[in-house]
Amino acid sequence: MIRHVFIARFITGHCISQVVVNMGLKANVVTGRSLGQGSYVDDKLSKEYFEAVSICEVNPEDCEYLSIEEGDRVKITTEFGSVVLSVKKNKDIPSGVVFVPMGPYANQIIDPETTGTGMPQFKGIDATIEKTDEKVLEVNELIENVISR
Amino acid sequence: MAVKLSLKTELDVPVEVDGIVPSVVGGKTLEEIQSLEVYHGNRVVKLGEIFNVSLEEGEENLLICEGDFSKVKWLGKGMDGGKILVRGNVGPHCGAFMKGGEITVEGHADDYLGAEMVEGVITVTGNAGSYTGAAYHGSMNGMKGGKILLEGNAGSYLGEKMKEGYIEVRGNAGDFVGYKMSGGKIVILGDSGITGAAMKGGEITVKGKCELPPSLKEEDGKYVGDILEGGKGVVITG
Amino acid sequence: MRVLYDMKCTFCGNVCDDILIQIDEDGVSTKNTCKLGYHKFLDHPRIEFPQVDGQKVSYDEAIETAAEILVNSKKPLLYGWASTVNEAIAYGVALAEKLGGVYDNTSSVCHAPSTLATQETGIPASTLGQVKNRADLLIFWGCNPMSAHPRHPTRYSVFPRGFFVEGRRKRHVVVVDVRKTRTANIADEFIQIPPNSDYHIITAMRMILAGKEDDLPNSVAGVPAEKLVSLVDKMRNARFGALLYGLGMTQSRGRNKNVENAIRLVQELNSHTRFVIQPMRGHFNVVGADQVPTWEVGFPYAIDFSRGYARFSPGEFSVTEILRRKDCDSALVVSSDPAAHLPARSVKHLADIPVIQIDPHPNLTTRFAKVVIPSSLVGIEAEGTVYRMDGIPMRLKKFKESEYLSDEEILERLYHKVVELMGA
Amino acid sequence: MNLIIRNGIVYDPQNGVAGEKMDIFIENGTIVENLPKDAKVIDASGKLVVAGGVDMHTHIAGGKVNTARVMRPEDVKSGIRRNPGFRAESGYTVPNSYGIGYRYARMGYTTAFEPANPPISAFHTHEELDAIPMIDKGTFVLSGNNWNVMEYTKKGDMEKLAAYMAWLLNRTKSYGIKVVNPGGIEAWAYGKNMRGLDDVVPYFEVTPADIINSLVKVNEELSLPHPVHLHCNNLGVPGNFETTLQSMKLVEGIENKDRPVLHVTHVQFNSYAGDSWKTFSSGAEEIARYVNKVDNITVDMGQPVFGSATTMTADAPAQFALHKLTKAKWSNMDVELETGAGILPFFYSPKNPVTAVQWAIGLEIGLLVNPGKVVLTTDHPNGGPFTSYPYIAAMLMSRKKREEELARVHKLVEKATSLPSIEVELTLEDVILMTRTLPARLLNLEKKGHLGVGAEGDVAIYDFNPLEADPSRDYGVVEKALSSAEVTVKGGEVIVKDGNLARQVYGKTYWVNTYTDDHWSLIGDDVINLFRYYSLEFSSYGVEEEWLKASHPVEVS
Repeated sequence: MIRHVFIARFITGHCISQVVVNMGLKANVVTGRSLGQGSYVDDKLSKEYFEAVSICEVNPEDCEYLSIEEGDRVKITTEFGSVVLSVKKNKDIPSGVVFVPMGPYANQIIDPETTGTGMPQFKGIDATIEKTDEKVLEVNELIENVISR
Repeated sequence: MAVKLSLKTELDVPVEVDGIVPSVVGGKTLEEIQSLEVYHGNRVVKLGEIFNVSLEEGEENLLICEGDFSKVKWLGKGMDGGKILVRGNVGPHCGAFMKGGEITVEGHADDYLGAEMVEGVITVTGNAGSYTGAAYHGSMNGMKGGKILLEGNAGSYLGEKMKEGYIEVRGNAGDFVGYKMSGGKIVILGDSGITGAAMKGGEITVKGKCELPPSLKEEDGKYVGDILEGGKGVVITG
Repeated sequence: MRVLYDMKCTFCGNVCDDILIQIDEDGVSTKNTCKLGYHKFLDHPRIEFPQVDGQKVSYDEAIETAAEILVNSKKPLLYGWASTVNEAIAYGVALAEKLGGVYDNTSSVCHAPSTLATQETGIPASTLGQVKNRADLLIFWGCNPMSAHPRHPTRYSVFPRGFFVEGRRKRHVVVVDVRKTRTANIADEFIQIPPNSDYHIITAMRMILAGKEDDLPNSVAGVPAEKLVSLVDKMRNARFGALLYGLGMTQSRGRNKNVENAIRLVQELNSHTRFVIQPMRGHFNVVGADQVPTWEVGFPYAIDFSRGYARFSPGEFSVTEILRRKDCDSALVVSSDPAAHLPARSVKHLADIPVIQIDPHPNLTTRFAKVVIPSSLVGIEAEGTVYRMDGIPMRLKKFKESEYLSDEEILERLYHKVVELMGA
Repeated sequence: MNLIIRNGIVYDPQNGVAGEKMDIFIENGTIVENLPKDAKVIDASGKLVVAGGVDMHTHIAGGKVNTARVMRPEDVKSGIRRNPGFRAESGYTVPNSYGIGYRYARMGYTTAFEPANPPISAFHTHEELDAIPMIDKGTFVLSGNNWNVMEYTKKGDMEKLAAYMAWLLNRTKSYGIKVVNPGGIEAWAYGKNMRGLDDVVPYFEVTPADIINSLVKVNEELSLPHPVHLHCNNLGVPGNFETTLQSMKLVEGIENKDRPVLHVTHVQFNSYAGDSWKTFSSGAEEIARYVNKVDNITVDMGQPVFGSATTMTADAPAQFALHKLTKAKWSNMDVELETGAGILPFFYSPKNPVTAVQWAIGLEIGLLVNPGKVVLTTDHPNGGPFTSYPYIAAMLMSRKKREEELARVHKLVEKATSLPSIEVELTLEDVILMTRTLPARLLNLEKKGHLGVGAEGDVAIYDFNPLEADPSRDYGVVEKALSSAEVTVKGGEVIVKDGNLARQVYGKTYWVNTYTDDHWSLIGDDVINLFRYYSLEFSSYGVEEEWLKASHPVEVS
């Protein structure tokens, strides 16, 4: 039954259940605006902007599964790149989904190919999330990394 | 005599070569071909400024493109006969509005391969981008005839608004295969993303896995729809 | 002390026009703003002087260098525009046409899929006051105004007292999203959907509306069909409904097709009741950045002028794609920060080509821009026209003098310099 | 620059000149009696010389026009022209602003009025008008569904209504009062429409007849230069000619010695008989008979031309009905407290019975209504683009041309209209009257539409000799010549030469300034009160004169 295949694909492939991959969690990344991101967008080299956009919001159950606490660091990896972020617990984020505020950090893991539409897929990106000891780069370091690639 | 083009240097901004088709270059002298005009960004340049042009033994009306043509756009646009052989990748709009003849790409093609083509055959040994055989924004119909054969994968919007013709993909296809398609046939040997949405007619066969919108209705082991469009399209799976 | 009433906020597409500004020896303070607007009117670091290769130069020198870069380019990209005024945008479009370059604005990474959807099927919309006065059903789909347009709910949609709707209690508010947003917290109903399922769910809703619910499976993308049946019933039975949607639709799988499907749903609902659909547009003048080029040259974004006339192709001429493809050889960036807001690989090419930046504030693009030209702040130090998210024109006033030229003045000078170098 | 246009064959109906060989002198932008100094001479020997064309109903600016451009990339992709030294143009039914100005100029037109200005977004209309080069412009303010208008109408307070309209014209920098489907757009907020002149508008409890009556009254009270510009109820509905007649009869007995009191626009769309699309036929004869009988009403054709069109109107419910009928893509814009809009593409096919009959009805109107009472329009781009005017002129002047066209249209035209049997052939003078003199008189632009002393130096020269070419027989030559003026002069400057753009100029924007502080003292409180229900502050509303590129207020005492 093909219809079941399609429903199942959403259920298993995308988000609902937790799939362990190399000690990490298969997750779906959604980027978007946040009040903090918007408030400091005219002051991108500030500490406040850094704090607003270098984070990810994760469901507490998923945090428990990954043995991470608020403020710990995780590495999110997609086909297109990886980025290290600080964790914020948020029970309003469903399990299997990770929210990253729009900005330079989120953009490390976004596909620049747009399937001919001009619009990158900024939301609903298959990714893995794992605990890491690597540090979160400063905004400047991050952009230098991109430039010198 | 066949005409052979290869890039003199790596391109910074793309070159648009609409107008450089076999029926135009065929029978011309080397000098005449070199002095044909193409667009290099906002400059109009002579073909010979960008490409090494040579005449070789070979079929009449054969245009050989040697090397990486991925920054060459509109190759074979509206061509009405003859042959183009690309030994390498090719840029967007290759074979768009094609009316006849053959294009073979021994490499990858980009977006809008064979978009709104009417007749002729396009073969690609690698992958193609999005909008293969599709309609341009605002157009009523995509591909109206002819054949597109992809040995690799296709991007999204494969055969969007396709009216007639045949597309075969040996690999996988992206989302919205046959979106608003009204006729013709698409065959995908691998997997595809969302398939048959807003379909009005025509037939799509997917040998691998595919994802159907809820608006296709199962009838005798096939899927018919899109029922929201009163569509009579058919999707055959497995 | 000076008190200014009815000033306009230049943060989001709301363009709230009831801001009170008080100027005294301590500086500027504001009333009626949201958190975003509050920050907008604070002092932020400024680009202090025009620069070429990091060296201080005069405006004229910077503009001349910029003009030379652009004139010598085979495909310059002129990008940004959503955070400046129409008058500046018009010069930008004229400049792009004159140069044979590419014009794109930030909508290409925002609501451009809505434009693609509109090209296919049109869009039945309304001004915000129609929503305020009449809407008894509001559906926020993939948008979070409480964080992105904080005063939208209070001024235009959820809370205000409208002529035919007495206020919050008379409106039913539904939020459809993948996560429980701050907006979901003020809604009557939250419908959680999995990421990337919008297209199928809207298709299912259209089937329900068309009386084809029997053809639906029990659940669609994990959402029980009965939940969707109940939602569609509410929509059909609303007196006046509004579907307000955001980047949840345009930036996820399906993109423009999600929007097209949603527009079709709303078009079909109009056979049953009145319903409108409205994109929640981000920057305060992203609508102007689409509208000005549309009347000037025929298309809203992703426009190439290399042939001497406008061609539209988002897969080639949108900022993300033209940079990913390494197709442009210089860039003029106006009131925008592509280095922060584009996928890393596109940013890489931008860093590799000469970039001219016009902006009041240093940002990540400044880090590699060859020419940096400071501008005054529109709506604070400079005047001009902007279009609110629903297309209503608003005229910005200035209330502070500035030593900096406005975007309009800089672009006017740049345009004339380019004409001088190229000849008429 | 001073000009002498030498030896042209001049047609100037207003001044009783018909085919006389004359010289026209222009000094400092104005037509003068005597040879000006240092004048440049244009040799117009054997060529038609007329005043610049005046289009008094053409959708060329504002939100709905731009929405149409956004939703029709297929249209924008057509009509491309590079124009070295000028801006590029594009589009067929919805050209870009430059294309609009250039095409009018090339056709020998120098003035065009946008007939649908939604007050709340008036500045958008003006931004687009300002972007159009070459021609003079103006706009009419949409008023037939405005809450204040309906409220004052309900109360019968004509004094306040007059004050409000004076204020609204001023705030929106508009030139006249436009009424579209009175009450019907307000009803559209409930998914309804007004079907008869006595239907009652929800909540406001006024009728379309009330709204028309009161706006005509205040239009006279304010002595506005233009009559009330009415788009009747029931547009596009079979049988609607009766509603149109009833609307016209509302102004029986109301007279103004300088101009008509009511202009019924694109009347073709409102001249339908029958009671369904199956019995669809023409009601044009009835309409023409009535208009010819009275002297306080004029009309314009709204002629459809075969091919692509983009329908755009404030009549949002009519547009939704069209969307349901054709399934074409459809945009709508409800404009709070004021009006609405609907936009969708349309195709007039000669083979389609309905569109063929529409085409024939437009021509019946053009032929049967006395030429002094009907203006040549397509309701651009509703019936097709304004660039079709020469084609329409040729059809009006040549029965032979009509017969050629009739041979390819659906045969329902023979049954449902009288067009095949109409023998009337308009003269060139009639056509000049319908495209210059009459529209200028209806706009009360004294210096427009003629070539008398004191008129603006707006002149078109067409490359054919009207004393030799007979439009009835040589319609091809005449149509071709009218399509591309050899020379267009605007305000004394040559803007088109040899059919090509010669110089880019920007025209004025006319608007009516009749508003005084006394008006405000009457209505200020009401207006401010209603602003609680607008989504913007009172101070954000309206257009200041200094925002316009070339404001030209017309004072009315």
